[in-house]
Amino acid sequence: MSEKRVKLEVLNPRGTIEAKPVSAPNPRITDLAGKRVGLYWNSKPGMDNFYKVFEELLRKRYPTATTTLLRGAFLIRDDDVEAWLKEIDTFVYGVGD
Amino acid sequence: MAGTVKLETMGKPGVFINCTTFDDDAKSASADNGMPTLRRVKISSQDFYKLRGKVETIRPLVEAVFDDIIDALTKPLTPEESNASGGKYEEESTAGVTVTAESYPAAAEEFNSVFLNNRWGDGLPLIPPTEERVKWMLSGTKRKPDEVLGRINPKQGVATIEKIAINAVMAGAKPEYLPVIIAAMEALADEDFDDLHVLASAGSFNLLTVISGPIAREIGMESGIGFMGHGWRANNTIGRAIRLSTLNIGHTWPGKNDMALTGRVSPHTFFTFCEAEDFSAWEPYHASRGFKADDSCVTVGSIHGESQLNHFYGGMIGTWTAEGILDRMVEDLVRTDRRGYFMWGTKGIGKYLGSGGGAMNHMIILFPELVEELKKIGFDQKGLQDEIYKRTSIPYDDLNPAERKSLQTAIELGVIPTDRKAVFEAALKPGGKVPVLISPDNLHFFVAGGAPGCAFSFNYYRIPPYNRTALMTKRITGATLTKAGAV
Amino acid sequence: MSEKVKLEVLNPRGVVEAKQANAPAPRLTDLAGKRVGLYHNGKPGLDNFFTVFEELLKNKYPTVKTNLIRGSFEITDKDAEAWAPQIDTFVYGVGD
Amino acid sequence: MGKPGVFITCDTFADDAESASRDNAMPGVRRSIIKSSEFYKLRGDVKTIRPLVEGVFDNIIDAITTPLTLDEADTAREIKDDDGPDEITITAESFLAAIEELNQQFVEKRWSDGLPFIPPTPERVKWMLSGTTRSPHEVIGRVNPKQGIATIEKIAINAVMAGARPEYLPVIIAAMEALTDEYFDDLHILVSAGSFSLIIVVSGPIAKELNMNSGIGFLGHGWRANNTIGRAVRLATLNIGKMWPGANDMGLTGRVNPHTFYTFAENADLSPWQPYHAGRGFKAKDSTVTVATIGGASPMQNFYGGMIGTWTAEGILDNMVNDIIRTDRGLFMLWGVKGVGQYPGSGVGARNHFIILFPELAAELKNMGYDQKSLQDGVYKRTAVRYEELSPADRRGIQTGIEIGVVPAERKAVFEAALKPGGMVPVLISPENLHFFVAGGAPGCAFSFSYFRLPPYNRIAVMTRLVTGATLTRAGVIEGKNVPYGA
Repeated sequence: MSEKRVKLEVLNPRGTIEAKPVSAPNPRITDLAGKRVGLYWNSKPGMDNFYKVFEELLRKRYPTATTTLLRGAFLIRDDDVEAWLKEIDTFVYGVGD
Repeated sequence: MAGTVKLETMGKPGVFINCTTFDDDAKSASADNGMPTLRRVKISSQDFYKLRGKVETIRPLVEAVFDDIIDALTKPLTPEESNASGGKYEEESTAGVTVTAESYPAAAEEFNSVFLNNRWGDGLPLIPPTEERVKWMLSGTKRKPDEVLGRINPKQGVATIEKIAINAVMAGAKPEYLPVIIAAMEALADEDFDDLHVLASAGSFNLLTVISGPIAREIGMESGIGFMGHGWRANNTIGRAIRLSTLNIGHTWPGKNDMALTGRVSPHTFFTFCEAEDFSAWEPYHASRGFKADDSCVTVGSIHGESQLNHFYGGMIGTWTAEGILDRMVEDLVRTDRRGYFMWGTKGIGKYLGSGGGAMNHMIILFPELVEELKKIGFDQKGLQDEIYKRTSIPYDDLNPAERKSLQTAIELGVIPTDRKAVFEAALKPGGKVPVLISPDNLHFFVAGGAPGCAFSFNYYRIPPYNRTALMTKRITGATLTKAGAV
Repeated sequence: MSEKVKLEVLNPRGVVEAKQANAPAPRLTDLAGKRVGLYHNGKPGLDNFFTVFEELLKNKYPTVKTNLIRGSFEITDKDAEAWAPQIDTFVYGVGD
Repeated sequence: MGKPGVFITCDTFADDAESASRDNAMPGVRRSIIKSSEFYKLRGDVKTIRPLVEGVFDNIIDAITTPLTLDEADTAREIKDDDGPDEITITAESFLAAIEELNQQFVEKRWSDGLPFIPPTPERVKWMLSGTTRSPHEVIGRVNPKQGIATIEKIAINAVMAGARPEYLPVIIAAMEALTDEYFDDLHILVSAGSFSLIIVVSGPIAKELNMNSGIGFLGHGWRANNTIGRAVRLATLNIGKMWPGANDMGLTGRVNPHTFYTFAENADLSPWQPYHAGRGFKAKDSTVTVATIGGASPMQNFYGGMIGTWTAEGILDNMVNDIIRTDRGLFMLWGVKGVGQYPGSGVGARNHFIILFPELAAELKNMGYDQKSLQDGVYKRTAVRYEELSPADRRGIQTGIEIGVVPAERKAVFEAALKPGGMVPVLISPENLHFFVAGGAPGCAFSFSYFRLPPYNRIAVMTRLVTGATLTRAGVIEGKNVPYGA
């Protein structure tokens, strides 16, 4: 075993990522009764069918809950957000791929 | 993911649904967007992509995750979730790496496997970026190592001259190539350039990087026979330096948050070559784009994935005429772009109107002999743009109602920019001729190849999904080892 | 100056067996009355090339006879055996 | 055969011609050079080509009439391709300065592919050879165009340069065994102007042991095994066969995936079917490598899947059938052509199709009752064309194809029966010309490549070889004779 150990020191090629102020999700709604549930669909096929079944199951469990479906861009656009915000108490956003 | 975080920050509790294949991607994106403990529910990719076609087929899948969704909306946040500010975003070590072994070659092997296991490599051998090598690489530019060019998606990593130099060493580049690599990264890091779509989208989109102007010859780039292939240290390592810089500065990895399903063609070097300036009868590409003819520039453009290489022939099998190749170019453009009319008027899939659909940019590679012939029949770049633009227009009367409506909306929405409104309003009348290109400037000609040569083209959305543009030319500056680019 | 580092590597090139060189056939001193074979592999353009060449050849050597055949990139053995007896010399073009 | 002649070539191919005359052991062949840039333009018409011929006429006559010089007539000397000593030594002040010097020297000598490589030191080569039981001096064949001798040691040297690991060596050797097989046409893919490429597909258990990637991004960067196995084949062919872009590798645009070809593994875990080779004369549990030449610059025919649109197996199958009919329907008339090379029908006519199916699609096809064999038969039948639709030229093409043996004897009866009113004429010579590989993740895409069934310069251009002699993996340890199977 040759005694001479060879040392190779290399620099880190990774871009530094500035620490971002981390924020917490909102407190949850304990009961969906009477609440307005927003369903956001980012136009990827299949989510419309997903939500049809979801709405059905939601009404079975929370008869007084209402739903509003919004179809939009992959990332919800600012103008859509402003408009939609007033009509919902909570939301489901999909599909992330 | 940014959308969900936006709604949360505006006071609405929500849940993000993603497929299992994209779980790492979603987890990393929630951290990228500053909300690492955002609530998510997974559905199996295998099932979703198969069953999503009809309501009845997707029912069992929804039933299986229904309770998780309800819990995500109703079960109170846990302490970790609420004081997320303390939440540790998986920090990667920013230190260098030291490897010891009994011989240098063994150390090089160890270095290569450590870097690849960290997902800092690209699968092929890397040159170890020691301090000495990085200093050697930085000798190729006057610009300061800590200068920030901008941010690279998806993790908005900070692109500095030094980080680019480190990745350029790893790629096997030489100091005189660094100013070219820097200019390409300036385009990708530009605040208006959509690097997210090309670096992360499922469609395996790719990058075309064309160097024009005198620097190409000075650093030994190849533009003749085999110019897009192997064997050319400058072409290949400049392309690879861009590959490594984007994946290391932007923190992407295939299957994690670079979701290119098949993987890109020419993945290690993208398509990186230079114009055949010595044989071209025209001025360099950038001269028609607001730069001086004797500047040296880099043009970076996102292009469609694997099979978008449309061939217009030339080569040696058949005889060719300039008119014949021009005809085929017009036919091909009408065939591909006519289909996009109905998308012109939609708001688009991203932030900007018309994003990710509708009208296209075309990047067309012409071989020197063809350009000589085109010049003989009276065409310079501008003239050829206008000729093709005119010849690819469609008679108004051939448009169906949906197409007419879409073009009308495109004018109202502003997808058709104001300086082009009058042209389209005039065309959208009986007897009018409606262009398939928003403007002749959406035709980009690059002269490359040997004799015999082939003509072919790439295309991509004029307005990309997540930003304003995906085709940009930057001037090369700060060069120390070449006359060109020493500006 | 730090002590030198020696890097010894093996040659990746394949060995190409030495081949005995063959000499081309002796030339004809004069083409008068000779049979000149013209061969091309069908790639476009060479037919036109040979049409003009034949014309120039006949101006210079009125008594020469030409024998044009078309075949694959590398003339097949069959074609070569059939053609060789009919020619005294040949011009072989492939256009690429 | 005793006939004095002259070889006419274009200047682009002057080096190629000079090198080829040495390859064919007649360095003194008289050559007459015409200018490429003129020939390819002017050749279309007798009138336009006249000045070119007049320019070179005297040169041709001299080549035939002036006596041979002593040098040209000298047969005593040997043609020895002098490629320098067996060992190359470089000294520099630091290891990495030596690496830089080595990289620059090798690429200038045209011994590398433009990207950085691992120095093939004796120790590294011994390390690489530890991956096989086969002796370093074993000759497995010759590589075109210079018929260089492919030994296990030379392959190992190039595998080290490529960045491969010893456990990959048996797979690299098997790929080279296919390429150097006496019936495989390696000449066309390695040197043709059409920039042809290779798929290199690993099937069976060895792929997982080498942790090859066959999921999301499987064709792209980031996978050491996939990328370095492909690159080892690239370096071994260019160094053993001695070709260089623009000199005697005339790929005009340069190949897509130039450094690694398309090298990937079947997704054995997710595939519901047996490995590709099970239906081709190998046992299911074997490990094999399938090497096939594929079309040039725009290879990939996309049948969709992915996530943007919903997909059904029937829909993708329809796309596949329509694509095969569209590309192959027009080739009937070429079946009877003598062909570009020695063998009837070489380099024209009927094709092989290499179709990549993603695991979910294969699962759906299995649910519909398909396995590879029945899918071959199904697509073969659905791509047949009604006899009445054939033109006289089509019918004549098939007829002559049968007579000159382009349609092999065992398929004669099928075509003779089909060539009658009411008959259905297959566009594929046999169902075996459909090659299905299962690869990709979820979601995945289906796409295909294709190439001539009969290549220009030899009998076959697709071959599967058994992986043997492995020492570091359980799979691939089978000793003894290989069972090559060329479709």
